[in-house]
Amino acid sequence: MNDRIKALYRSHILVNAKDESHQGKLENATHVLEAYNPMCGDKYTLYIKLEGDKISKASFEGFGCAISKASTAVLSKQLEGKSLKEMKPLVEMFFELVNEDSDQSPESLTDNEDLLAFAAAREFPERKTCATLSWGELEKLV
Amino acid sequence: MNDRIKALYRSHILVNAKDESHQGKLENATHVLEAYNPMCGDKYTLYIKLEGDKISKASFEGFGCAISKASTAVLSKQLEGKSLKEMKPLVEMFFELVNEDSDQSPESLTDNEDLLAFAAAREFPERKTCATLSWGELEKLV
Amino acid sequence: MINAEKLKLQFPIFNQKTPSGLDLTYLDNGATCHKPQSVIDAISDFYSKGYSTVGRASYWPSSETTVAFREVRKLVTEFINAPSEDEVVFNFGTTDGINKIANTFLRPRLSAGDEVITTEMEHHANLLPWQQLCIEKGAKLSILPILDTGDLDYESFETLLNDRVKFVALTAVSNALGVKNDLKRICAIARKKNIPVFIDAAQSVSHDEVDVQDIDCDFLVFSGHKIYGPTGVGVLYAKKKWLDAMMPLSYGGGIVKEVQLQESTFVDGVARHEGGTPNIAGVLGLGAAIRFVQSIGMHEIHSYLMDITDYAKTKLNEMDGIKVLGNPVHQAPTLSFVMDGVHPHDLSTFLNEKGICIRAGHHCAQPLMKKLKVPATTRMSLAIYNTKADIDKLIEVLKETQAFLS
Amino acid sequence: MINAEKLKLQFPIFNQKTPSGLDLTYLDNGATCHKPQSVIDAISDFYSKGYSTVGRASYWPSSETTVAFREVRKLVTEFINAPSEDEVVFNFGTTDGINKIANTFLRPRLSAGDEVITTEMEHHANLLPWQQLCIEKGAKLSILPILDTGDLDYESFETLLNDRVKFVALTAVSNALGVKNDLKRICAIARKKNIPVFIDAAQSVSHDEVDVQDIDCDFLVFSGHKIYGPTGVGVLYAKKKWLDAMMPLSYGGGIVKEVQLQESTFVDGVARHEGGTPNIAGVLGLGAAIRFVQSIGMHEIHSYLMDITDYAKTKLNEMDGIKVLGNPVHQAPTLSFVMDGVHPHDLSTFLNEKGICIRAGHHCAQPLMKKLKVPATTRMSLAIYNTKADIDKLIEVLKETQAFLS
Ligand SMILES: Cc1ncc(COP(=O)(O)O)c(C=O)c1O
Ligand SMILES: Cc1ncc(COP(=O)(O)O)c(C=O)c1O
Repeated sequence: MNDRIKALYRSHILVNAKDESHQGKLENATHVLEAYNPMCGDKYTLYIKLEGDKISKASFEGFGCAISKASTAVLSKQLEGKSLKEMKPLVEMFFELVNEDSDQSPESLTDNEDLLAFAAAREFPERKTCATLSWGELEKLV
Repeated sequence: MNDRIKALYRSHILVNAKDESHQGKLENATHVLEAYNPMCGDKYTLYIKLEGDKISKASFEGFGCAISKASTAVLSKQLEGKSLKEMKPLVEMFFELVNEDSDQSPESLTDNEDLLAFAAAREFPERKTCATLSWGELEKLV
Repeated sequence: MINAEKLKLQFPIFNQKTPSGLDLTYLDNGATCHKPQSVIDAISDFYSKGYSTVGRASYWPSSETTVAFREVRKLVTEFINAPSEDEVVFNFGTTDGINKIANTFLRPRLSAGDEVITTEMEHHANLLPWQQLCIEKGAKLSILPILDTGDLDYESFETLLNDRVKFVALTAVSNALGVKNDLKRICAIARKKNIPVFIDAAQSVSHDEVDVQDIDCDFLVFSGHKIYGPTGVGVLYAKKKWLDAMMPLSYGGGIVKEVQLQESTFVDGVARHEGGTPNIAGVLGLGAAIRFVQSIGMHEIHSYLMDITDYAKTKLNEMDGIKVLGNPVHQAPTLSFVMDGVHPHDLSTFLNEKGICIRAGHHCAQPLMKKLKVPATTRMSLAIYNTKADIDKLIEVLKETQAFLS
Repeated sequence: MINAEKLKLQFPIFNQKTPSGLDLTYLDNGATCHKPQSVIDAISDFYSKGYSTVGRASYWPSSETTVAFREVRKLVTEFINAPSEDEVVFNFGTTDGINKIANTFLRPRLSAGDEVITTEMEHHANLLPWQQLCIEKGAKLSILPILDTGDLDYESFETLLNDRVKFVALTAVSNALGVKNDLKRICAIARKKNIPVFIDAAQSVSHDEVDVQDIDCDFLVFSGHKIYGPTGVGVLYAKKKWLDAMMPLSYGGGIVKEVQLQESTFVDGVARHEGGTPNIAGVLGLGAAIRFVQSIGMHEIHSYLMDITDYAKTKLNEMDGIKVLGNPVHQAPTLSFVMDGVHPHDLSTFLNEKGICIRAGHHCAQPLMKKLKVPATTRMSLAIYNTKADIDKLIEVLKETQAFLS
């Protein structure tokens, strides 16, 4: 793990895990996804509100480690304003970002530091499931 | 295995395995023992005729490898003229003779070459069961 | 008195740095222990100098392997004080042993309406086989609860032990909390009703004397890899009357008297239960591991580990925002704790970054986690190469992490 | 073309004399094969440099072990041409795999009156589990007979395969006679009736390509130790639909979604079936063994072994008083023979005295021995370090023994 990513992990992941701006139940959601990791008990509910083909709002509830929480928070933010179709390449990129077998450098995949921080998961195969918990659920939808 | 025992094994065991003097069924036997080694299929029936407390006659039928056959033949010969009580120390000695963990040298146990030849089994743990097949059945009796 | 720094030299893994250039501080011995050179050598010497199958061939090196294999059985027999070598079966691990006893011993003896007792602190390996068998049979699984200290609620045991109970299974030591159970007490109570007791000794065998006659259990299992030995090998002790009464634990080569196409008869003794080629290298490696433990002395190991466990418990309790879970009468060298406001997985990731191997999770004891009302804990578990310096390092990094994360 | 003398240098066991000062001539590869240095090193390097448990911990070296373990799964997947890594389960050996499929797959699917087909040439490991399950369930075990050549009586198979048949189990190669079976033919016939077929590949995996898609079998198992790998490790291939439909093969850690005291849910995929700590060192050693085989090439291995097997068969047939048993259409590198007037056990003892490791006995195939009307045979089975010189030595000592014994 290069030092920059290490630093990003330490800063961005912790910040995003504590960010409450996208937490909470969305009453009029059009899609509700359940993300659960039986191995560690992390559990999130992801609420998505689709208006036309754009997501007007997304939020989540639940508990888990900093990595899964941050990745769910970042995902919620990323969802807003995009169509499900637009999310597809983003989800794929995210999986590539955390894939330790990837031959693409994290920096060549994105320059969004919120996302880039998760490249640290390449070093922690066991934490990869934390990073992709909610993204994996979304993948089934897009 | 010292060379003398090796030689004895090669000579005495083969001779005794081919010796037919004690082979055959004994019609008026007082004791009939079945010795069977499921691992290799060797199977012998041992006939003993007790008159008073002395064994007047012993013989065997069956098939198997040279070692089990020779040891059964030698046993039959040894039985004749002895009481069951007298056989007990002999059986114990025989087990000691083939016991690879024994701290007694074969020569210190017996000078009967027919018996001594079986000390070769100390070198072949797997063949020990051949050597003791019939002796083990007799042991239950004495 | 044990000199852990010196003992550590016998473990090659510690004679190197981690890939990040750190010293390895290994505190996950409850999961698996590292191997001394003598165990590694036993395995490679076997493969290099005298490899062969065991028990069935009359040539060198098989004759030699057969003798060496038998010697390990003798060693294990003495090590657990089994009455005879005929009660010590080699298999592939604790999980394997438990599943086999469930399949072969308990399945044909359990009917609808019967009961099986296990405890609230079991590792999944000692819960699921009994639970699933009870579901299959329409039997009831009774759970012996734990008290707030983590200790078993022994008083309840007599109440649970009614006439429908056919089997009792419990662990010697909780892998999650380090609670050490009073096995003799449980066995004595069950003995009065002639109910067989099964002991999962996976977590006790490396640091506590196992004496199956003193415990008076019917079955006991452990894994080689948790006592400085190889992976893929385990020991099952069972009373001879059960071994002889059971069908073979595994059907395969070496267990038969006579096989016909439609029926077969099986040999007696342990051979009956060791069908197929055993993990021969694993058994020989286990022998080396037990010799290693004996060369130090179980009594010395036990008091050394109790000493550093006490030290760790005191240090953890002194920290603000750290809570050690459970406070049993007898503590094994395993401690679970939680840090206020920090998820165990995040905590362990930070500790791992400093070369500290420590485990976060439910420790395969989900029902216990539910009882404790935590999703997971962070667990340290000690072995003879650990020192107070390891614990000091842990405490230091815990403090750093706390400052950083909360 | 294989240079066996050169390959032999990679096997440390052959770089020494036997305790009696003889060269080791190892012809019991059907029982187990020796290990090349690369396999021995894979094991000791793992224990010395990066030992840890697999899959559950987030620290180095566990992260590295998890990756290496997964790589072996990938390697095995390619090696047997399984459609996906999700169909390759690690266990402890062939016997273990067969027993688990009998217990977990077939037991709940078999009722009184049902039928299971196996063959007359099976190793006890691939007979007893099905036989005993049939007895337990009141089902019928049908036996596919062999012809005088040793080949399966394929014509009878279609007759046996009635609507009550729920399962077919057969070996790829007879361990006693070296008969190679036409697995595709059997599977194609069974497929028409949707009956699952189980293949015991213990005797074929080291010298014959295994392609589970081409064979189109439902299950296939083999042991690591028979393909130059470690003891105590095995592979179970099963079609994904079966793996997902079956209850876990072994209940333990790592297989659960959620555990409650009275019920549990299990994960999908291979993790579902690998409860408990696997033989991690064994799996890594198996990886090294498969890489070793691949470095030579299965095709090359196969033709080399066929070549020296033909040579051996010719030489044995040329001898008076020696009878090679069976004369199948496809011969694997295993030959059983008998010598007139000499019991196989005596023969092998004399051969062993000259440093020749060869096996006498029923080869865990008592029903086959009965069919052949012999109590036992002497068996030679070849591996890649064997040469024509080994066979010449065998023939020479056979002649000496014959002169001496008969
Ligand atoms: C055809 C066959 N099946 C099964 C087995 C059993 O293999 P293992 O002893 O490795 O479990 C063997 C080996 O002896 C065999 O030759
Ligand atoms: C108490 C207890 N039981 C059983 C097991 C399972 O042991 P293994 O994985 O070696 O089969 C473990 C180890 O994780 C344990 O701690």
